[in-house]
Amino acid sequence: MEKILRQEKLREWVDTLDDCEVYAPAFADSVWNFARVEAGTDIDLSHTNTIGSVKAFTFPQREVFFRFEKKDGVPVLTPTLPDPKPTVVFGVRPCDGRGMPRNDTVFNKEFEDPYYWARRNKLTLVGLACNQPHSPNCFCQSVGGSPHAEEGLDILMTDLGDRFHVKGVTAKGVEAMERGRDAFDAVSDADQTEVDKVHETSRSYPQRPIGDLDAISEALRESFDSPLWADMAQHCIGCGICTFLCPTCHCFDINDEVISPTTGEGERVRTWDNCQFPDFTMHTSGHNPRGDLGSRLRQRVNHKFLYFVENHKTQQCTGCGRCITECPVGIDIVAVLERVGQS
Amino acid sequence: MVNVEEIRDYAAGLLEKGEVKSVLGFRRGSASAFAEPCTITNVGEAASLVWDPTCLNNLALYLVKDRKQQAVSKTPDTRPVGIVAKGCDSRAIGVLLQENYFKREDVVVIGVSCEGTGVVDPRKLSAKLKGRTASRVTFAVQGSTSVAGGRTPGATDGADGINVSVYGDETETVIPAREVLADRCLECRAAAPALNDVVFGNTVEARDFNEPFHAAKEAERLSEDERWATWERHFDRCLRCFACRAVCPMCYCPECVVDSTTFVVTLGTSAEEKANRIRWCERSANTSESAVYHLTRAIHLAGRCIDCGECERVCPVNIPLRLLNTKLEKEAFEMFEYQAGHDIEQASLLSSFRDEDPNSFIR
Amino acid sequence: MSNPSQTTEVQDFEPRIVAFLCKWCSSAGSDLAGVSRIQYSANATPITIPCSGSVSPMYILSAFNKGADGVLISGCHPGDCHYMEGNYLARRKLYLVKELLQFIGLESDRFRMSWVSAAEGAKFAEVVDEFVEDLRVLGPQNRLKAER
Amino acid sequence: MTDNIYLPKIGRIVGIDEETQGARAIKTFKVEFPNDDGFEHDCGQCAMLSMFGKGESMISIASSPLVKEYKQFSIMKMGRVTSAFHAAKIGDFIGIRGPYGNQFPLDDWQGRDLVFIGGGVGLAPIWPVIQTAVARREEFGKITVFYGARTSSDIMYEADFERLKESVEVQLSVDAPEEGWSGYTGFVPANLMDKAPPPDNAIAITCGPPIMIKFVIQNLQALGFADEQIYTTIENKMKCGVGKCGRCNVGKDYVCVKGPVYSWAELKRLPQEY
Amino acid sequence: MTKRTGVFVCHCGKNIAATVDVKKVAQELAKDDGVVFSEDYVYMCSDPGQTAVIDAIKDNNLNGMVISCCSPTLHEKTFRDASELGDLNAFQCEIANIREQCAWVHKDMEVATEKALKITRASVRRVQHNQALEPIGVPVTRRAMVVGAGIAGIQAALDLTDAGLDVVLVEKQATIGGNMLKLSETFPTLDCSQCILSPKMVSVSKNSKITLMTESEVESISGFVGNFKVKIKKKAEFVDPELCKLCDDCTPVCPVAVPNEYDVGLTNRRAIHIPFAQAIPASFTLDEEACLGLNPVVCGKCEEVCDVGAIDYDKKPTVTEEDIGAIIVSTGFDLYGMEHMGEFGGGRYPDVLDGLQFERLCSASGATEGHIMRPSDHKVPKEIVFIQCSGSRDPENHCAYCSKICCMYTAKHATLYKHHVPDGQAYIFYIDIRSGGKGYEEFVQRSMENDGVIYLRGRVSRVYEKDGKLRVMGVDTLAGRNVEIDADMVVLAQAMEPSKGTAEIAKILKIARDKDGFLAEAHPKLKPVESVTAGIYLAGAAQGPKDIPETVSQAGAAASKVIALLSKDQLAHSPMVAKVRDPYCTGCEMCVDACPYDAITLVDGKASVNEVLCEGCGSCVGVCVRAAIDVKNVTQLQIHEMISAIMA
Repeated sequence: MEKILRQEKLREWVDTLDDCEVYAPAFADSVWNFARVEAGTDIDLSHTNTIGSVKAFTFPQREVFFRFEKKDGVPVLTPTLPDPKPTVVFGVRPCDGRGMPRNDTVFNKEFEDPYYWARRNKLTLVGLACNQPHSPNCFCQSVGGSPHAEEGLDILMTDLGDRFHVKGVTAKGVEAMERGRDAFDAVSDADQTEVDKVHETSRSYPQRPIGDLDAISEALRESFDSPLWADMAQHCIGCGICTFLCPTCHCFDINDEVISPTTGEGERVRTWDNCQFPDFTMHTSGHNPRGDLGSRLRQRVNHKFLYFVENHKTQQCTGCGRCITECPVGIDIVAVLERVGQS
Repeated sequence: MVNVEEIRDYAAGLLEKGEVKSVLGFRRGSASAFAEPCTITNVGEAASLVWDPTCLNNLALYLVKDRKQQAVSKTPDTRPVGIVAKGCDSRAIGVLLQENYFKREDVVVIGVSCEGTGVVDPRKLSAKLKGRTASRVTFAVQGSTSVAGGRTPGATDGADGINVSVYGDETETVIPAREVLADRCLECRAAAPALNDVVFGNTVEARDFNEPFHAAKEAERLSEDERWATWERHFDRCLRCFACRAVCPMCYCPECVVDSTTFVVTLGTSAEEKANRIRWCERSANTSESAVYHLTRAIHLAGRCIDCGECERVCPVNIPLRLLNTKLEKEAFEMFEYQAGHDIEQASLLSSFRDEDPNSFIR
Repeated sequence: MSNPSQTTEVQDFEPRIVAFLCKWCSSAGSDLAGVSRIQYSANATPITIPCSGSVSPMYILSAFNKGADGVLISGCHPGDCHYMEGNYLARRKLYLVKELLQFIGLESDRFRMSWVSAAEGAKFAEVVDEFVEDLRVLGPQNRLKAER
Repeated sequence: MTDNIYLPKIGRIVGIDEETQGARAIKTFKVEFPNDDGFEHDCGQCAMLSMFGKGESMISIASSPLVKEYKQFSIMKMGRVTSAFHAAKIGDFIGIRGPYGNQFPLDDWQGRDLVFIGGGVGLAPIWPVIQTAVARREEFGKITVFYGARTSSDIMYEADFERLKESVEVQLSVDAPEEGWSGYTGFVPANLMDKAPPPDNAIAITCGPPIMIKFVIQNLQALGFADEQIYTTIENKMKCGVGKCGRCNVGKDYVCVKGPVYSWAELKRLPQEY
Repeated sequence: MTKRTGVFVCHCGKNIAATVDVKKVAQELAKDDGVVFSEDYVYMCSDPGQTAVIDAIKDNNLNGMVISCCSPTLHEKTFRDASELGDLNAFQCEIANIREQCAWVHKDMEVATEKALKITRASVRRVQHNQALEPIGVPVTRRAMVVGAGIAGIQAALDLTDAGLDVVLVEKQATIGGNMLKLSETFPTLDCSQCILSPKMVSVSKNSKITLMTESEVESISGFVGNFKVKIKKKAEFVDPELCKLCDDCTPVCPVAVPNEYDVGLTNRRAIHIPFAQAIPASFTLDEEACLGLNPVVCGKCEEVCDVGAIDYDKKPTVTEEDIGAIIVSTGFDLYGMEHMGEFGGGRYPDVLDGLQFERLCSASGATEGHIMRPSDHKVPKEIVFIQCSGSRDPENHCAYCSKICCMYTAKHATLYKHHVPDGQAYIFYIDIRSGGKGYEEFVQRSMENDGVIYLRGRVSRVYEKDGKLRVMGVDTLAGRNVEIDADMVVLAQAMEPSKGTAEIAKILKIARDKDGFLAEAHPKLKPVESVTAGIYLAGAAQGPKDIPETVSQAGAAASKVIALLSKDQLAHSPMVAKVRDPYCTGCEMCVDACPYDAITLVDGKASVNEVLCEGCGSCVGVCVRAAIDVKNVTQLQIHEMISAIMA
């Protein structure tokens, strides 16, 4: 389904989703981030990319698996599977959209993650194509995506100035459009031509090149023991920005949070974790298979461009560029790949 | 005015004479318009050094890293390290010396005076550009074009600006400096590095942009409930990526008391010690746990924070972390006449006292 | 998070206070209150520590995190410290802790410090009673309490 | 949707054996499922054990799959969770989920000689294989078990070894000379070289401290064992056990799913990240 | 290790059980992790109670014990000793105070029980992380210091040397002897004060084991029981006592006259002077404040006339450091200032005297050579009024306490007066007569019966000068009438207060004072001569008003405590000391700066604790941002566990 939505009708459409929690980008504290759209507030889709990725909607920073307590000395476990309202997220950039199926893979393969899926099944992603890259660090096209990629999105919107072109990609997306059908207009030939042109133009902007992805995987495989890694990580401070902001980083930790040591009450909680933290892989004995920053940088890059490819036949990275832009010390995954490729 | 060639020559000279094993400085990076840290080890690399209002990092962090590397290395290279240091960076080195983290002879401080200006706050710039990215950031002289490769002489008013080109829109705009300079620079009390082996640039006193502790004082002015509303929101937004801690040269503890991603485990560490590690707060990124983390960090930096503002700069969600630290530095200064990093011989703030310390708050 | 002063009934609310008492003065002072049979609120549970100077800011944050409505730290009067200067160190440190907690908007009445000598049993009782009354007005501490 | 993969089943400790003493003490726990919701497992698989309030730890299942009444775990006191296990007493409840990981391809080894080489607590992961092989004794050729400990009092499953001697060759060793010790004195790899089991038609299965494994494999190769004839298990820090939390990977493999059992031939193809 | 913790909850008869449901506390705790034994008992400190502790430990193989009872100051040692008998390390037994801090201060049973539960539970959590510790053996310096050389200090010093100990005797004044030196006769025997004191003073000067340091003050102290280091500052010794021949050529030439302390201001002395004729050390001394000669341009007369060259104006104060094992503080008393007694004309009329001044008037060595006469006109007073409780027993205006000796010395004064002025009349205003003591009551009776002293029960409201007389306006409550006496002299039995330097020495030595400023004993009944600081003992009137025999016996008692203490080869130092967690320490030295005992130094870049110097105060813990230091058995983990237990 393809429709035209005039700018001023956006709100009308959103209002038809009244049984849903609607999120859209908002500019606050000098950063764009997804925020709850309250009734009667404007939705501003002039955003660059949000600082946090859309992954938090299915993989929140804190997920309680279950509560535990002791009753008559016996542990009683109460699972806390989430039961969220249907959630619609507007303004999802295609790179984030492409992250979603990659995460789906992780949380589905071998063992299905019920917490992830409880949220995922209720989530509708309304994408917004990028008419031009908003950052010099965008490289979606270098990893097989595009500024108007539909993968992972339920709806793709394209900004045509005074109006949006809206395309229902999945059944879920179409259904969301159906609900607001009165807000939409039909797509004229001129509209179609303009959309195609906008898409074409958006693809024409230069992006950070990576080159042949297979060759990169091979180069990574070959350079596992290369001293390059230590060199490239020389200024890495080992923080978690790159992975926490990444739309496809999914590593987590599980901990017991005690509420009362006396009653034995507590919660088993999943939190985001980060391959850049030293204790991430450290054995209790103190032995650490990835004990230095170089090996941890390698893990991050290899995961995106080698291991994920080996396991799932596609790059995990979707080229959003957050890890580059937000790195406090200028570590640049594209430059890293370039150096590895040249070595 | 700082001529970057002088810095390059000096760095090259140190390396050439073998007085240092490396020089920590800034170079242009691939990731953004902002300079990135670099460690140069040979004369030829000196040419890549830059100096401009995008040299944000406090490189003293890498002195700490060097120290940690030496500690685990079987063949540590103990030669001194050269470091390009702004006023705040040199204070950081001062605190590290005060705390015996290394010795004065381990470091050659290539001081660079900010000449009464400062560095650009990327987040302020981003706010100006509503999230768009700057592709080029330089100092402008009275609205004219920038001086390539260097900074303008210290101006005496706030009229000078920052030239900014926005990515995707290559026209240059000039933004008044005071609107995009980092808060710490606006409030800076000592823009020239007092601790140094050489200083480039004029020792211009800190320019009167904002009074010291201006931002903290502003924050204090809010009502209690407003203050909590503000900080609750911030603590709630925290991702617990620990970038603030990772970037702080004073957060050099082998293991963080509050939320450790760096367990100190040796062969001699008993199971009991590991089992009994205190969890003052949980890893969950929620308000209460993040509050414990940030408050602990603030109190542990009391009298140690030298206001380089790195914690605030790196925060991906832009929590004004610097406020917590400057609040305490303000108290230290006003109530205890203590300034972090000013005297490497003094006993630190919390391990000293005066009879006339405030007492009236105690029942 | 709701505004506690609106949602609680002051009458039913029993504040929970963790009271860190130095062994030599304040704990002895509270002993004296006991010996003198001075009645005071039972809301403060004492933890005896060697000296107010041994208080780590972590204790305070931890107590609030675990749900304390108030934290009291009590030591010897200036000049009377059994360990000579521990209370001076405590005073400086806890001044900063107090300032910080106020800065982020924790209700200022929730953190309290007092000097109570071994001879001041009555003062100890007063300090506790006053604290309890002030906390009753504030209601439960939700700002730093762990959300578990 | 099927099971909640993160929700443990409740287990009850029904037996505790103190295997070794000291700072790194080892205790063996027998755990049964009071709610009759137990699971089957294969040799080499692991389970995620919980002490509620302390956390989880991945522990290899040390009992034979043929034993259905309980599962056995030998746990070295190392950190928070394992210390909690060491403080536990019979009747205490734990959490248990699994089984996780792959298994030793015992069926593929029919008719072959089996050489087990274990050291320290590393006996636990291969113990179920030994037990199963003994139970199916006629399916295999010669079975030899090498096992070494620091001292004779550090030998695990001491009583079981006595029984084992009836059907297989047992070669025990202690690291340092000891009065009254009749077995071999010296490290396990040296004992292996000393006894020099023939490689023909044999499979070697080894587990123990990393340094021991390294020399055992060197020595096995010197004895003529091919990489495909050598099996070992590896361990990494694990949290989820189900290939999602991202930390136990060795190259592309999450050890919790693809491991812990590897032939040396397979392991050589993976990077050294364990 | 499996935790096997035992809990006893004491009823303390009804003391605890009346407000705390002790059964419930014990039952609830029995459910806690690691608690394998939990019972209540009526009197834990009784013999069967202690036996129960021992049995519980043995029967249950306990590795931790909590006794929930009274304050640890009372029975911690009792139960730790019992634990040792049960083969449980003493330091693995902890006390939960549910009496003073709970049962006695609350009424509501439910509330008090809940709080008792929390207190006990916190102790359980703490003890579960206690380490077994052994006291640290510390070598002992067999040398004592006595501060203040009045009769208490002199007696203590001599007793100590009798036991073979070396003694440093520190006295602020130029001579030893203190207030007793100023007395004429002593009650109730009326023997001459100087006659009984002087021989002791001479013994001090001749005793080679005593290092006498007059005109000296304790400046600072460090260390701990058995091993104090004391810095003593001695004023500049302008007159060399070795050279001084006591020729008294110097005083006549001295142009400066100042009030004579020895005569309580009734006479003057020169800047260069000998405190009194039999001063010990026997030497002239130069009053630094009064002397003009310290600026030789102005004066230098005494140096000129001193043939032996004993005078040297260039002498500087000296500070010596002494190693001391134990200390006796006997800094004595001062009389409550006359200036406070405005209503009695104190400090205003020359013929209104305090007790010590009257002693000087009576004394043969005094200004009047033992003749009682009015300072104003040197006439013999024919009517004299003594006012007792002057400044004592008056909590509203003056001192709340009874100064204890005034009744006796006033009776003595009246008697002495009658002996000197047989035709005079002595009146004594009193509130009560307190004459407990051997021969005391008889002495008072004698003064009334034999010497005709008129005792008037009642207070004096005012004393004022009228026609050269002192009109005393009083009341005789027994007769129920007002009394007016025109007296020639009024003697106020001023209250005793701790001597001026007592507050300072208490601060320097870190020993407590009571609400009245007297040095505080560790326990009013059971430890009357011990201060709260180990190794520091108290003697004489600095601890509370007392007479000479009492002072001498307390001095002996303090000395015997010191002798007992220093008779050991080693002292046991508390093992609850700081311990550095090496891997976490970065050597920032914050703890070094914070430690009040200089117990921490940097060794190989890491903090290192001298366990003997460490007192376990935890100042280091409070400042270490890395949590790299802990006090054993009060670790941060334990505090954390206690907080959790309380908040759970």
